[in-house]
Amino acid sequence: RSLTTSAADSDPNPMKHAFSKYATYLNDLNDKRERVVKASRDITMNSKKVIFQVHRISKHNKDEVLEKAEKDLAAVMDQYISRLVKELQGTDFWKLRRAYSPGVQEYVEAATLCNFCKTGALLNLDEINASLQTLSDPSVEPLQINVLDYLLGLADLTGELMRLAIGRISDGELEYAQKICTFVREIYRELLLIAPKMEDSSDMKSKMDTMLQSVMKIENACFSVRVRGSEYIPFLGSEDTSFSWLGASNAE
Amino acid sequence: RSLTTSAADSDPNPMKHAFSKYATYLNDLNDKRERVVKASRDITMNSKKVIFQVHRISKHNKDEVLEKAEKDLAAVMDQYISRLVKELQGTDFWKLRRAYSPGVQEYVEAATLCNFCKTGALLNLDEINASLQTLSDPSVEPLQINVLDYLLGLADLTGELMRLAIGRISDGELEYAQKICTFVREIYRELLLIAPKMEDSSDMKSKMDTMLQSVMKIENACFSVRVRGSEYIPFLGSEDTSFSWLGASNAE
Amino acid sequence: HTLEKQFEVFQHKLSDSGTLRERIRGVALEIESATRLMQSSLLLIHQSRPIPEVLEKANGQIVVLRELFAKLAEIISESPGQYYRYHGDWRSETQSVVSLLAFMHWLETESLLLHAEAEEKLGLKSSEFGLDIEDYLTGICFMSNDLPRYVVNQVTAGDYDCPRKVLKFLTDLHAAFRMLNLRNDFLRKKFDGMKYDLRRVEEVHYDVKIRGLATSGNSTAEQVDGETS
Amino acid sequence: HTLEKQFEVFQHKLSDSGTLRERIRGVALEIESATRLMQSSLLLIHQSRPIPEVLEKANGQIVVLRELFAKLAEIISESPGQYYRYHGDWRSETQSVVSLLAFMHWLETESLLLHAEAEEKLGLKSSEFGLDIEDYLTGICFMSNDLPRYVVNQVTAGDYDCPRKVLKFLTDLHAAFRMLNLRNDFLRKKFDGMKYDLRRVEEVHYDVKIRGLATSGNSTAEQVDGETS
Amino acid sequence: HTLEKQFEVFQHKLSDSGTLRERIRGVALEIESATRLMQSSLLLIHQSRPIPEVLEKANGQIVVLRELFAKLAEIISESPGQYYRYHGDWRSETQSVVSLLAFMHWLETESLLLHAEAEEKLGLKSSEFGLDIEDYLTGICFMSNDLPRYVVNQVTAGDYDCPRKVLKFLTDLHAAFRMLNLRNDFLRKKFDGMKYDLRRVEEVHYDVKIRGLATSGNSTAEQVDGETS
Amino acid sequence: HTLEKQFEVFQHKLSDSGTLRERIRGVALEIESATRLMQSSLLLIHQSRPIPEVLEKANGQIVVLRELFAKLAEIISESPGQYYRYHGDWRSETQSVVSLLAFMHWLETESLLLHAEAEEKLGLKSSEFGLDIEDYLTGICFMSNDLPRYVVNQVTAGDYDCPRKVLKFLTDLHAAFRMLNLRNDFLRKKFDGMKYDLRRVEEVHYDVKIRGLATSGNSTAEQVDGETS
Amino acid sequence: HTLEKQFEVFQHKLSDSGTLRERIRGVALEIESATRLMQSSLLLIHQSRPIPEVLEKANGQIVVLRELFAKLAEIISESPGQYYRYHGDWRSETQSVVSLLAFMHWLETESLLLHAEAEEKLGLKSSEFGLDIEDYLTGICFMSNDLPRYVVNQVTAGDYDCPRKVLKFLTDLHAAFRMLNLRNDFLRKKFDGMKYDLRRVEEVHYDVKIRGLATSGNSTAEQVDGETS
Amino acid sequence: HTLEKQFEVFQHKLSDSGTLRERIRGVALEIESATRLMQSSLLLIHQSRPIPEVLEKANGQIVVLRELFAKLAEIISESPGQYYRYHGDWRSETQSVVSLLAFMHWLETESLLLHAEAEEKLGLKSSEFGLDIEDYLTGICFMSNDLPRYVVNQVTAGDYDCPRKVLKFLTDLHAAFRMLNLRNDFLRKKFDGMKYDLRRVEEVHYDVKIRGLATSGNSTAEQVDGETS
Ligand SMILES: [Mn+2]
Ligand SMILES: [Mn+2]
Repeated sequence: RSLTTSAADSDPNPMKHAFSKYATYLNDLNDKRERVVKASRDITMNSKKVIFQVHRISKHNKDEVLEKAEKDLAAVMDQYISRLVKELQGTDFWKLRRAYSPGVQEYVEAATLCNFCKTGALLNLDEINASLQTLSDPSVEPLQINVLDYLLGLADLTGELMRLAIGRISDGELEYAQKICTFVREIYRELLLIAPKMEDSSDMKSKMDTMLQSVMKIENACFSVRVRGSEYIPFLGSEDTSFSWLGASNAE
Repeated sequence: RSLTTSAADSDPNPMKHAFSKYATYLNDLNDKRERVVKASRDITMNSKKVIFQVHRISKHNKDEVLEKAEKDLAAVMDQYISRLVKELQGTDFWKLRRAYSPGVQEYVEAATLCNFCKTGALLNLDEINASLQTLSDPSVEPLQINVLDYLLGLADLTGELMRLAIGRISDGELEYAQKICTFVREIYRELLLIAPKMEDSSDMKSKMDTMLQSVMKIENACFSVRVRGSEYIPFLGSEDTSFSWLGASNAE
Repeated sequence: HTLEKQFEVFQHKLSDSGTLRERIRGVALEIESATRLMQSSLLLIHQSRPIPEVLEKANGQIVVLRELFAKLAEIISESPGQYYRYHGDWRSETQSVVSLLAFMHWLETESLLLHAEAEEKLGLKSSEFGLDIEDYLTGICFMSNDLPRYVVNQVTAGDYDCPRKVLKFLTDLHAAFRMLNLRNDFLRKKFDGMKYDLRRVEEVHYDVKIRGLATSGNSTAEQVDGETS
Repeated sequence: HTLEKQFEVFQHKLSDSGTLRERIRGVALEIESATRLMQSSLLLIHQSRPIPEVLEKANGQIVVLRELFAKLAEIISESPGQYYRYHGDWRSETQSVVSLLAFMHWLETESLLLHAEAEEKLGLKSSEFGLDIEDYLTGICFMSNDLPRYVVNQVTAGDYDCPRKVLKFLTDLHAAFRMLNLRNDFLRKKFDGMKYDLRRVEEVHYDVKIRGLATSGNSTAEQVDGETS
Repeated sequence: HTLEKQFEVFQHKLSDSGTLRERIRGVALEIESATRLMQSSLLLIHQSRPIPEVLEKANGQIVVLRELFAKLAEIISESPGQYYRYHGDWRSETQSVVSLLAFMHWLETESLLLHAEAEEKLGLKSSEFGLDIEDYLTGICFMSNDLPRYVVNQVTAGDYDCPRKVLKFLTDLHAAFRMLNLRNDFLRKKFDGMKYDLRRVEEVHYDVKIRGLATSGNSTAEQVDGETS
Repeated sequence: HTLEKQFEVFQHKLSDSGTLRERIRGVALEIESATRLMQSSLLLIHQSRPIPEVLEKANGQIVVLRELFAKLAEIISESPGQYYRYHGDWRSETQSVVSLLAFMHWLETESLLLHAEAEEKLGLKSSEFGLDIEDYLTGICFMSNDLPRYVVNQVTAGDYDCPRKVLKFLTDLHAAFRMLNLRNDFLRKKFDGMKYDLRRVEEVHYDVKIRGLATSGNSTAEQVDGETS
Repeated sequence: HTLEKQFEVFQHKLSDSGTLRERIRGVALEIESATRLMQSSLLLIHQSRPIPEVLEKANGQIVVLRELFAKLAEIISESPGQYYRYHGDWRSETQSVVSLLAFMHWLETESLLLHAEAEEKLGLKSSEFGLDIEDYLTGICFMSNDLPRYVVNQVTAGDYDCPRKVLKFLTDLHAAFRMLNLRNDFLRKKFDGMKYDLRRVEEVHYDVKIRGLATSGNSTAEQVDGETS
Repeated sequence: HTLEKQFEVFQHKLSDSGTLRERIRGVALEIESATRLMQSSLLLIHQSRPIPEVLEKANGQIVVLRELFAKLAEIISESPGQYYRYHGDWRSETQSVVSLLAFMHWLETESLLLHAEAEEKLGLKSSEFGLDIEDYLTGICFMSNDLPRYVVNQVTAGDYDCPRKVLKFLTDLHAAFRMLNLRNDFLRKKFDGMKYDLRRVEEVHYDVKIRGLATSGNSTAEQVDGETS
């Protein structure tokens, strides 16, 4: 699209001349795409590692685990996303979206997961995009994660939150699980309304189904704790007002 | 089905007693099935070899190639089908049909292919079954190939006849190809009427499609020879009244 | 022309067999319908209706089924030696019938309905038109699938001894099935499912025991009771 | 040239029918969007918001839906006798609507939204542009799929009587459905799923009962009898 | 009980509609069988049997088909306004019938069987039980699929003028179809295939021409112009 | 609540983008329709109508297309920097347009329509709303797919010099394409297809040559002529 | 003739590789059968038979398995370097074997059967014919799936210390698995299941604790709390 | 802690295997790219450039390929015995390479590139990192697909002896392939295609012969006739 039309008309073989221009254009584009894909893969892999790290959380190592996760997440931003940003500078972000979308989605998943664990709230798109701004050369338009990738990442987040909730319940942190449950329900409700408006919504549709499954898995786990916990009270009284009836350490 | 009801009522644990009978029944049945499957596989493999052998035919080795093919086919009957017949003696042939059907179909394919090459006619089911009769112990009901397996084998035959026809044309034997074409069309027409009446006709349905493709491949090959051959006559006159215009040796 | 003649013969044969199957299909539909009625009556067991009342109504359909199977046998007898050619057309219906009969039998006797007993109930004669053993076994697996639900509903209704009885039955049944050398087929898959039924009943049994609700007097039961009450 | 003339006629007919389809698609999209808003409001029920509050917001969409269905009816009335030609284009949307209306109705009255009531709510007239019975039934099945989740969340929120009520409703509904002789199609498959909803609610009821949480009144066993008979 | 009453009504409606479907299925099967006989007769055309002989045998089935369609119409007339509810059940059968009739018509007249002519042949009345336009068009596409094979076999049999005639017909037909604004559906896909039929016939025509086999009269280039303009 | 606020903003953004796409879709449909007319005119080339006559009629649509692309450009200019967000919605339409323009250009000049020339014809400006190069290239591949058919029909009509000209063009084009480093995507697949076009044209050229029909005076042609005439 | 000679060699090699597969299949079936016997013996553990008795019988199959794996290794050694060419053919059988061995090992030692230990038990040598790590890990996941059932049945039988021991083991195992950065595949899915096993065992442990049944209060119990808190 | 240590080892091994795959992918891409260059050079053969000139340029890539395969072999040698674990990742690239090498070999020597020769050209050693036989055979089939095009273009360019030579080669090759009892898979399908290549070459040979163009009448021509008749 950005091809300049030089004076090719006087060329003895205009077709060959034109195609050498096309070739240059395609080579540059493909090389860039290849590098963007590579960056995206690295982002994916390292974001996944952050997620695995978050799942290593347990009742008493929270701060330590999260601190490491956040450090790793920051490293993803500094090392890999910055590379992506550099590559994309001066390009139409939408042109190469399919090349970097998987990585960006996974990063959104990791970043929102970390943020939820730390603050209990949803990390907004604006906040992520603000942190991206600092990476770019101020003279050019900075890379902005688009709404679609953000929402797709959010959809995957609920799966990780489900895993987290099941883990927390095993660890006796029912309150935490309940908080996750409320949060995931809220996201589901919002996405329910927004999903059909998204471009290429078929992808999102199957993610919605998975999401509902995740919500119900958390609800079932909470239910199970609740009915089991109900038996605890008659035996030992209800002086323990926290929701943490369950878990090996608490039954002491 | 053939289980005898002995006096199990007085047994201290009738369930266990009954299940040991079921176990015996199933073991016998499964063993027999396993042996039948094995026999069927051997029949398939060796029938396929016969088919490969027939395809080694060329203009001047016909008798020799077919003789070997027929010998091999007879060996399939003597060595493998006879084993199948022995296994199945005294069984409901339909009970284990799925276990031996693939082998029988492939045998039908091979036998009808050989017979066509030799006589130019279709080998009938009755003729095949008659040869089976000789293998059985005369005191029990002999194995008879059923109509369905025969027809399914016939459907596959047309694919092999197509291969044969293409090969024959390359070899200059147009008349032979034309004969195959007529024969295959006839079979297709007959099967068209009979296919929907067959049990589990879905299998046959896709075979019908393949068959039509085969017929058309032969027709296209014949067409191609015809239009090309049409050019031959003005050059060298038409004293060569056979249809064999084509082929390296004839253009001498 | 022998080729044409042969195919004419085939046409007739296949048409005849088509007609036969049409008739079988008709009877199979009737069997399905009778089974549906039987099952409707039996479902009340999950609402804790008394067993005799439930069984009485369900038993009423047995006569109907027996007649329908007799009809089938008659149709099949017209083409001797081809029982298994058409077998697939009434197969799953038969399995459902067996499953219901076996459940009814268990409710009455707390024991397994044996193959010979099932044949007798349906008026089948092994030698002519019998009950295929694999169909029988599949039916038994289907019955097993219904037991966890029954146990759960019985306990809800206050019958705390039911899990123990069902567990004993299902453990034996599962062990008996393990004696069989099953192929990798439908029956095998169904049997694999029985493991989950057993597990669920074990869980209910556990729930009842740990809460000291299983009051029937064998030693292990008392032990739990003693400790928690 | 007759051939050309014929294809000119076709061109008109096809483009008319294309336009009609386009218009139907437009309305169907609007129906879907209104349904989604309704569903989103209803989802709050799982977070134990008070029923009246939840219903009020959801009810707001009914008027919108009624208007949209009136629009559809008007479009269809232009080509009489072709209701079923285009029926597939708003089918699944209608099923979702029915499912939500029936759930709302149950929350309010603990009874089933009847076919006639559904038509009335949506302002449909059977004779001209009615609610297809199979669509209605499919919608009811969809509603049934949501009940286990509701029961689970109610119990988690401390409402221990909910399982009993839902169980009674679902048992009756399931029995009523069993009377129907369904074809082997989509609806049949949906109905087969209802069995699992029922079983799941029974399990929840069991969990509540065995822990003595269903505290209402008399001896548990008697209570069940009383409730289901 | 209103719930039960409602489901009783449904039970009747559903079983009525089931019976209707069953009857339609029966007729559709008969139509398919008659069509198959017709097709089998027509196949002889590829073996260069004389057209009149081939047509005579195939024509014999038209009467049969007319009666079967009358039967269908009668069945459908019982539930007015629901033609399109059941239409899918005889749809593909009708398309095959149209395809064969159109081929036969072409063999006789070298022109296209028009929609009205097809209806007449089958004794259909547009106002009550007509031939759906899309079914007609799909049938025509099916016929087009058979033409390349016919042309190939005719040339093989020495009829070198056949490609020219078929090419003229197919070119006109293809142009007429191009006027239609087809949706992205089954018919559109079938029509897209017609392009390949056309191309194949052009290729055969080419093969014949380049070898000087299309011997009729004047300079080849002029001949083409004359024929297609 | 920031969470809700954020999603509200998203709702608006996505709705706006939905409206935009609806408008794009409208224009794209118009482009498709104009292209269809252009193609209909062009198809007459296969019936050996004189090139100038055919081109004149087809050229008439270029003005229409130019206006439609201007419309598109205007719509897109409303959301700057998002050309490629919506690009997929007019992509395949553009490729068809390029394919036809390139064919027309070849008929006139026997040379390839270059990217810049295509943009000019459609009134596109690279800097604002240009013609994507990959779309251009895909369109050229589509054109190549039509050439074998053109050659076959020209030879049938007696134009024996056509194969040579097309072969030269296609050989050069194929070689030029091979300079490009294509990814494993749609364009690559289309280009892989060009191989078959080339092969077919080579075959026709062969047919003409070996029969001494290619009369134009270069040495190789004479050689063949000499030997066979 | 070298060409012919080469193809003769090929013919032999191709048929050899077919035979090899056939032989592998045979051994794999034997492994499956031995595994089944082993599992049958092990199942008695759920009926509270004493561990040594159960293990003794199950251990009997290890020799058989070792021989079968030796057979496999021998077959594979015939075509060196092709382990992974055929690996898929005995994969799932191996996973089952690992799962059972690991369970038996736990019963004996209350610790995890390590990869090297598993290889040793089966007589495998890493360098030549080893145990694929992913197969080993999958087998361990399968074993984990059986633990909740074991715990439930042990508690029912009065062994109140079992939940604590299994909980400790499963907690450690789960933590170890969490160290792996599994790609999103079969194994990760299996590992996700382990979370549910862990939760179920926690629940049983809790049930036992709140009823004061696990009062034996020895040091190990405290130790667990310390480690997991 | 042994358990933890073991899992640490696993973590390393799993991530190593991921890296390995990544590296293989990289080399496979380079192989593909080199193959593409080689093919580009070879394509000039269809434009009748002199064989030595064409081969010289194409041969230049062999060194590159040899180095790339050496790289692959080195990577694979790091995890001994796992050739077939990763084989699928460079499979189709290898087949293309074989196909081109075999074509070049034929151009030079008019004989088949044998398996051992192919390995030698690529610097492969059977024992460590060899050329899979099925890959070799598939490559040969691919080469055969290109021969008809070559023959057609050679004849067009006036080389009338080419068909005879190719025919002889292809006839022998086809006969050799027929010796293999191929299972019904990918390779057999490819081989079926060879029949059509053979037929096309026959046709060209025939075209040349009937026109007396292949009159050079030397001994080799006669010899062919003798062998294939
Ligand atoms: Mn994830
Ligand atoms: Mn075959």
